[in-house]
Amino acid sequence: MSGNLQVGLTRVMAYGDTLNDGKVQLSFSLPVRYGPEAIEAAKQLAAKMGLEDVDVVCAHDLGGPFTFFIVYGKCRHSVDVTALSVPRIAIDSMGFDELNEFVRAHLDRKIVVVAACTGSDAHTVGIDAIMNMKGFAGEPGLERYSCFEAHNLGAQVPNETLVAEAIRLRADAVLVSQVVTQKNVHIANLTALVDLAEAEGIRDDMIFIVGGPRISHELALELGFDAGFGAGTLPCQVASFIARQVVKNAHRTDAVLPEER
Amino acid sequence: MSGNLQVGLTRVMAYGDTLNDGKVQLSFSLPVRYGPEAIEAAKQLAAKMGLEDVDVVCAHDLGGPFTFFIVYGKCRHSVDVTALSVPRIAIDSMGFDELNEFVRAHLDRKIVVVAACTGSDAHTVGIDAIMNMKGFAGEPGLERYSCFEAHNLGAQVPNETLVAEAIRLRADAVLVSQVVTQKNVHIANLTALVDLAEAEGIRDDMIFIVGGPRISHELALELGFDAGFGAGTLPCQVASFIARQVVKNAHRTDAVLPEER
Amino acid sequence: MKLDLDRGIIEECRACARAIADEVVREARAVTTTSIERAVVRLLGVDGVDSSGVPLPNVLVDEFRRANRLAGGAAQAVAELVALGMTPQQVAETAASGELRARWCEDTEGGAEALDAYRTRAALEPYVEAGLARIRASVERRDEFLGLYGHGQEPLLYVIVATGNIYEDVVQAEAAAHAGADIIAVIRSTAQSLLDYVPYGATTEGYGGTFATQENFRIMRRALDEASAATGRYIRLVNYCSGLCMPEIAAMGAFERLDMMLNDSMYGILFRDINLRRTFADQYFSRMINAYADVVINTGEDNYLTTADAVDEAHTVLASQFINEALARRSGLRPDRMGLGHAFEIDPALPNSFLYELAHAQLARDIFPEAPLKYMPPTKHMTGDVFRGYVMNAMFNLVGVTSGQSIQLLGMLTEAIHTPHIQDRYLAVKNAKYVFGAARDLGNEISFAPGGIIQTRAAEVLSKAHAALLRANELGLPGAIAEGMFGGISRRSDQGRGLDGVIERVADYWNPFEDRLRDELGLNPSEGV
Amino acid sequence: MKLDLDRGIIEECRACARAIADEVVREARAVTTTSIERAVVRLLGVDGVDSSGVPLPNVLVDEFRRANRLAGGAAQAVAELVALGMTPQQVAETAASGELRARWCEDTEGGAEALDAYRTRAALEPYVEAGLARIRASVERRDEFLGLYGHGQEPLLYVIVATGNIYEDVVQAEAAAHAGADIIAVIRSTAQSLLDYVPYGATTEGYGGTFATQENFRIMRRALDEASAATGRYIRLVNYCSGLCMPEIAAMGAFERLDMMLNDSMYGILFRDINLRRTFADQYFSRMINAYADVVINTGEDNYLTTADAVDEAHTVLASQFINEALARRSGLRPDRMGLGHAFEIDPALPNSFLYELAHAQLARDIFPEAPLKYMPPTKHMTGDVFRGYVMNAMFNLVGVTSGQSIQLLGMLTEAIHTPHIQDRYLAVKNAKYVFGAARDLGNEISFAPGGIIQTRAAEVLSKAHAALLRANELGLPGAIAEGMFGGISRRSDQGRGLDGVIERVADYWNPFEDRLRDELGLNPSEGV
Ligand code: B12
Ligand code: B12
Ligand SMILES: Cc1ncc(COP(=O)(O)O)c(C=O)c1O
Ligand SMILES: Cc1ncc(COP(=O)(O)O)c(C=O)c1O
Repeated sequence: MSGNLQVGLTRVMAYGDTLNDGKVQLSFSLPVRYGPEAIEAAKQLAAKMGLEDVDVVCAHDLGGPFTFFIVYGKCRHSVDVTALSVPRIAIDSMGFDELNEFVRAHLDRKIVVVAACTGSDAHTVGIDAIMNMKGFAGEPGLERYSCFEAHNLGAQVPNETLVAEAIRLRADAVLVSQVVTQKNVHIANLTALVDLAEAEGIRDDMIFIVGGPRISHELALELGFDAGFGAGTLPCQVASFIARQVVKNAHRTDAVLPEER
Repeated sequence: MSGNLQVGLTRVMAYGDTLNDGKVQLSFSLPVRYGPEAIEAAKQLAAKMGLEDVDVVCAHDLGGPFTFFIVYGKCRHSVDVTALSVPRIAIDSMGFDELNEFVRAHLDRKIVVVAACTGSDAHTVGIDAIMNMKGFAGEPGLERYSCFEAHNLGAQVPNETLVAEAIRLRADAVLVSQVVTQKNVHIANLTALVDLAEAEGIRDDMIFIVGGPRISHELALELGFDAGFGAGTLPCQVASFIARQVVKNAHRTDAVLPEER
Repeated sequence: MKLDLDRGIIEECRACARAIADEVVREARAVTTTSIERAVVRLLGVDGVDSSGVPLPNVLVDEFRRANRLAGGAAQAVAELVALGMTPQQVAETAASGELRARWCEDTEGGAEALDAYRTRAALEPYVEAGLARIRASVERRDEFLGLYGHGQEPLLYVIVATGNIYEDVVQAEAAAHAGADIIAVIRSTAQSLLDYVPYGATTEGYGGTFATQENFRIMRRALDEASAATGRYIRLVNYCSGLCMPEIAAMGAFERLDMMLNDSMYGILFRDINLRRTFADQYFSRMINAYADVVINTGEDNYLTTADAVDEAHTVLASQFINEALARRSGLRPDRMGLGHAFEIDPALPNSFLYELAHAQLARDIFPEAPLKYMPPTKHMTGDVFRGYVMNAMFNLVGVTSGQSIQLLGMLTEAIHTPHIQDRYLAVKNAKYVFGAARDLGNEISFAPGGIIQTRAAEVLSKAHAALLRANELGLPGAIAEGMFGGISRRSDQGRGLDGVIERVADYWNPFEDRLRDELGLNPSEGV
Repeated sequence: MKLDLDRGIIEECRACARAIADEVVREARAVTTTSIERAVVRLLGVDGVDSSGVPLPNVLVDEFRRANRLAGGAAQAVAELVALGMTPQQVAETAASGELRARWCEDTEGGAEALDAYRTRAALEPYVEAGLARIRASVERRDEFLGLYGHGQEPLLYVIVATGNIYEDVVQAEAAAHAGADIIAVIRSTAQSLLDYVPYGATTEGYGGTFATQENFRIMRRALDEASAATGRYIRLVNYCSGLCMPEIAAMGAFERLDMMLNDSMYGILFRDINLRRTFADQYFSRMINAYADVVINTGEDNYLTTADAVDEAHTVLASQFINEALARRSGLRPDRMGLGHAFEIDPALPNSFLYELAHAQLARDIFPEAPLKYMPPTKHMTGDVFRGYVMNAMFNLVGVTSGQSIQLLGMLTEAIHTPHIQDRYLAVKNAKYVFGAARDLGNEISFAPGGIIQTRAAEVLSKAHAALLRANELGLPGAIAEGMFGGISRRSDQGRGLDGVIERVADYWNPFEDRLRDELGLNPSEGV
């Protein structure tokens, strides 16, 4: 039935209850003392964001020079959905058995994966979800796969240690988890890791993957990683991505990681 | 202590936990099918609104071609609080006795007020809160004041009836309540009322006031009213405003509303 | 009964309400209304509009009225023409073309008197039967669906759509069903209840709601049937059987398989200033149609609390529920089809407000154990603070599941701002699903302290309701309404909209549907006469 | 007891925990740690940093360590120098300037041996007394405030600030107090617990929190005292007495009138991989300081449920509470100062999750009736859906008020996104105030079905905790930890951070504060030796 609604994909606007009504909800605080001026300031900020018919439906006095607002309005901006290019991880997720089989068929060894929660980050639940036997949401983790040799270095691992271990274990893939993002501490830490890997000359020999609830594939690419995985990632997605990449790079990898290194 | 925070009033930005961090929360739906493209579209819309570090923290599949998003980001817009001019109602609210006394002292008659919920609007609770004996939030309504002769015409009153009654009762003030605002039905209705009042030649003889939860003083002025009262208005504020205006206009009013009209 | 209420008082309340209802029905059955007669012609198959857009049922009934034939019932007048070889629809079309007046004079003036009443009435029989069959078909179809998909788990999730445009409403309804809603109500445009006709066709322009038209019913029903198939749950459809066209809408809803209809014995009187006599007559007949169509009615006691205080006036809700129950029985509605209304409207700032809400909700459940209670969310104390509102809705949902409500009208976090946006409804459904799931068995788990705050409150409300019913019985319901007993609003029998559409029945007044329905519903034919 | 629990089992659990604790304390008292000794010198009045920013307590204790004097206790070493005419602060400054080593050789090598132990120790007496007096002054001041403003109504509203910048923290804390918060916790920067020193001065750069420094404590205390005056409520201050510097922070907190401190017997071991022996020694002494400073400790059982499942592992929370209780007793903490921790962390998708949460929370309340229980909000199952999160927090608040929790750590709707923004905290306070008010007396009103879901669940958790405690007693606590009993994390005594800071005490080890506190707190001097 909703075929009745003719959405023009080049100028998609927010939708409340009528096509192109542009309705959005906003909330924020301003360092302005509660009162009519504060409300007016909130309106103007919303207007600058492109809202029309701005309605400050709620203003709370936060004490001191602070006011909290909830605002509704019609956003006049639109997005051209036909022109979006979303960097996507090409994961054509394989099942557990299928994947083990795939690796056995294409590679004569296990894939070595080294993972850690680096920097000051101690949130291991996410990386454990990917690595541990137990896995996540009913999906087994990498440790359970016969095709992987999985090393989980745990929490608060310095980048130096991770890189050293990756070299020592001749890793195919390095997995980094970053959960704390306050003041962009993860950006600094991830950039440092890539720099270090480059300095050690291993950046192109291994797959570098980063994950965490605030990580997107796009951001990962920007920072020089091969892939980024966000909230709700399943171990099989990561496993499939790694396996396909490793198989693809198999020859080259063999060449650049000779026995004597 | 928060004096430590040096807020620059000419470039006030949203505040999360650090001055000028610009943190705002947004939510909206887009007529785009749930998936990575939808999330990207949401990001772009937020970016167009002036957000940086856009984080789509939540995307829900609403079914069909709809997705709901919750977004956080840093808004780069700022507001010059020193340049704000907020049209304010000059209400220097008087107490109940004080006001009755004030009118007795300055006027030799009662002030006639005619109120209604006009058009198709049947939300009488708001106008009743202002008019009825019982009043609102512990404050008595206009009917209780000895200085007012208060007429409440009730709900769904046509503009024609209201204007006719105002003329018949020789009203000093006309009070209109508008609660339903969907598709801006109130704007049309209020504009029609002012046009009618002008056509009848009474616009300048009476104070026209509009109120309702989505009404602002600014909007009221734009529409040609003398004042607008929003959510949480107290009867005494309205009473004080009317009394002061009527007393101020007393002579002029007597002149233009002669016996024979 | 979790509240350990005094059963004696409850019985006395019921007895009182029965007496009140008998009196109301007696008066209702003494009259007919233009809308009842329009419903009759609709049930006979009349539909469509004339060249200037006036619905044919109006055209026809107006015509009968002009000819002074309404007091005997439109059916009689139609029958006479049908006996002469026309279909009811042709009768209406003839009226629209202005020719009926001509034929009328020609054929029936005097002539009809000649036709014996039995024969003319018999001529209408196939149309009466067809109308009823159409309703039965709807009922059967619903039963099929319910057999297929099940009845769903209570409290059922009820949400409204109100865009003003039926096609946008469909979009919103589909999304709601996808999210998990069980029931979709299409809210009517603000002014429709005061229109003395039912708009026609698909409509896209309404304020605060969408016009209730038969075509709109059909469009939404079709969409919800598709949604049922897609979700594997039977998605129920609701509209408003109220206002000046109450009986017609009952008929339309019966045809188009609406599953629930808002129908209150006093709502129109109190909140729309519709004449009292008109309303009582209309609701009496409307509810018979509802009953036959196996529709669950939703009553409107919740509305009292939007103008009156929810603590001070809680007893008026209960008193009104007793009255609605008694009246519904008289129209043949089964107790398990009486969606008596009440609401979570106590000021959230009141200490222990949650306990009082629980007491009120449990009270309704204990007293009306079979009723599919309709529980309304906070509206009055909702503000622009959507976060606060969302939590109030959660507390409401918790009371709903704990006290075993049947129909949970989900609150919208934007209640104080606008009619719901697509995500508001989604969030409301998720809120309810979370709370219902998390506290599914809470009601069975807990009991209330004897003589504690909750039980004491419940007993107090019951005792006040009892007093109110005694008084209402003394005064008669019109007297009680005139006194402002309900919602603090006072109305008089000789005022209000639509009074001119009330007509005293003549002795041989005939409404074949009323007769058949009384019969089919097992109602005592002389009750209330 | 609302849950009708088996009191015999509870008694057995307590007996088990006592036995476990005795063993832990015995081992703890056999050693000292660098951080205990740093705390001792802080209590003696040493403060400040050297020219390269190293805190003087570290400089001094490192110096003693190099001189092999730690096993006898830093106090003894300081005393010897004080007996020679220096103040403890001068001793530290001399160490910082590198001169101590020189004087050390000169004066004490051999020489000290000559001074009789009684005289040297007596020389320190004024400083010991001054340190304790400073703590007592804090306690008195708090009592004054509490006398003036009252204790507040439970559950107290606890919120965190975590901007990383103490001045921004103050802004956030003031706003929280204005909104109605009772307790402000300044979260520490991510990495601080692993630092083997306490940073110095006011700090403005932290990640996920703000450094705990004495100056930061002071700045916030002052701000909260102003906020107390402004709001007429005593606003309590909290920080973390955990990590490698636990005892020092206990001392700093005692001086600066922190009202509560997070202090758990096992948190550092499990979640920060701090060595087990170090942790047990540190917490034993830390808690004595906490007890003397009349600080409420908050234990960290809630953390188990961030890595383990809240239903499967509920019994480990209870078992750990028993252990924390037994250990706290041995450090002289009164039962009403033991803020035992637990949390609302069950997957909200679990049917009847609310009933299970209620069972768990009531269980803690029934078993520890005097404890100012610290109840933690949902964190693990929070998502970016802030609306959903806000409702989960409301359900959490409802369980809190219904089960009579004391310290309600308010959940933030943005838990899954960022450390709280100013409005997140405001909304959290409003949420709690609404729910607490609306359901204030619900706990007294309801009782649970005997043998129902709630009682059965509670009994099950108790019985599993009992089994766990039996096993832990069998293995010893280090053995149980090695087995991964708590939070599913396994640690060994000979591993983990800070082990090198653990030193066996020599026979005449002297810690005048330990001695005095045991005395003042009425602890049996030979207990655990
Ligand atoms: C559990 C938890 C903790 C536990 C951690 C226990 C542990 N061993 O991990 C404890 C209690 C110890 C803790 C402590 C702290 N925490 Co914490 N914590 C959380 C919490 C509640 C849940 C995180 C979690 O376990 N999620 C579940 C997992 C399964 O999800 P996930 O991490 O997103 O992982 C999935 C994907 O992201 C992905 N993924 C993750 N990593 C990787 C890596 C790879 C390679 C791949 C492919 C995929 C992948 O796959 C996973 C499965 O789908 C969050 C809030 C929340 N609800 O998110 C706060 C949160 C993350 N914590 C926070 C903070 C600030 C802290 C502290 C710094 C606070 C403090 N100052 O003390 C401390 C210190 C920790 C430190 N040094 O890092 C903040 C971070 C704010 C920010 N954005 O910067 C949060 C958001 C809470 C908040 N709002 O303040 N925390
Ligand atoms: C109560 C109520 C009703 C009651 C009204 C009973 C009555 N006799 O008034 C009933 C149940 C009948 C009702 C019906 C409808 N309602 Co209604 N209703 C509300 C509700 C819950 C509360 C309104 C209220 O009473 N507020 C309390 C009063 C005291 O506040 P107030 O009106 O803001 O008034 C204050 C100030 O604004 C000011 N003020 C107001 N008027 C004036 C005038 C002057 C001159 C001055 C000086 C000041 C002033 O002073 C007052 C005191 O401070 C709101 C939702 C909400 N929480 O706001 C929806 C709401 C207003 N209703 C709404 C709708 C759509 C309807 C219907 C149209 C739905 C339908 N299609 O059937 C119907 C039809 C009504 C009609 N024809 O107008 C929408 C309006 C959406 C919009 N923005 O357009 C709302 C917002 C709900 C929603 N989210 O959908 N409603
Ligand atoms: C029983 C009942 N009928 C009708 C309505 C509203 O219908 P209208 O305003 O279209 O008359 C309501 C309002 O909620 C109601 O409760
Ligand atoms: C008891 C206890 N101590 C300490 C902490 C955290 O401190 P840190 O990470 O700074 O060691 C927590 C975490 O919440 C805790 O519960």
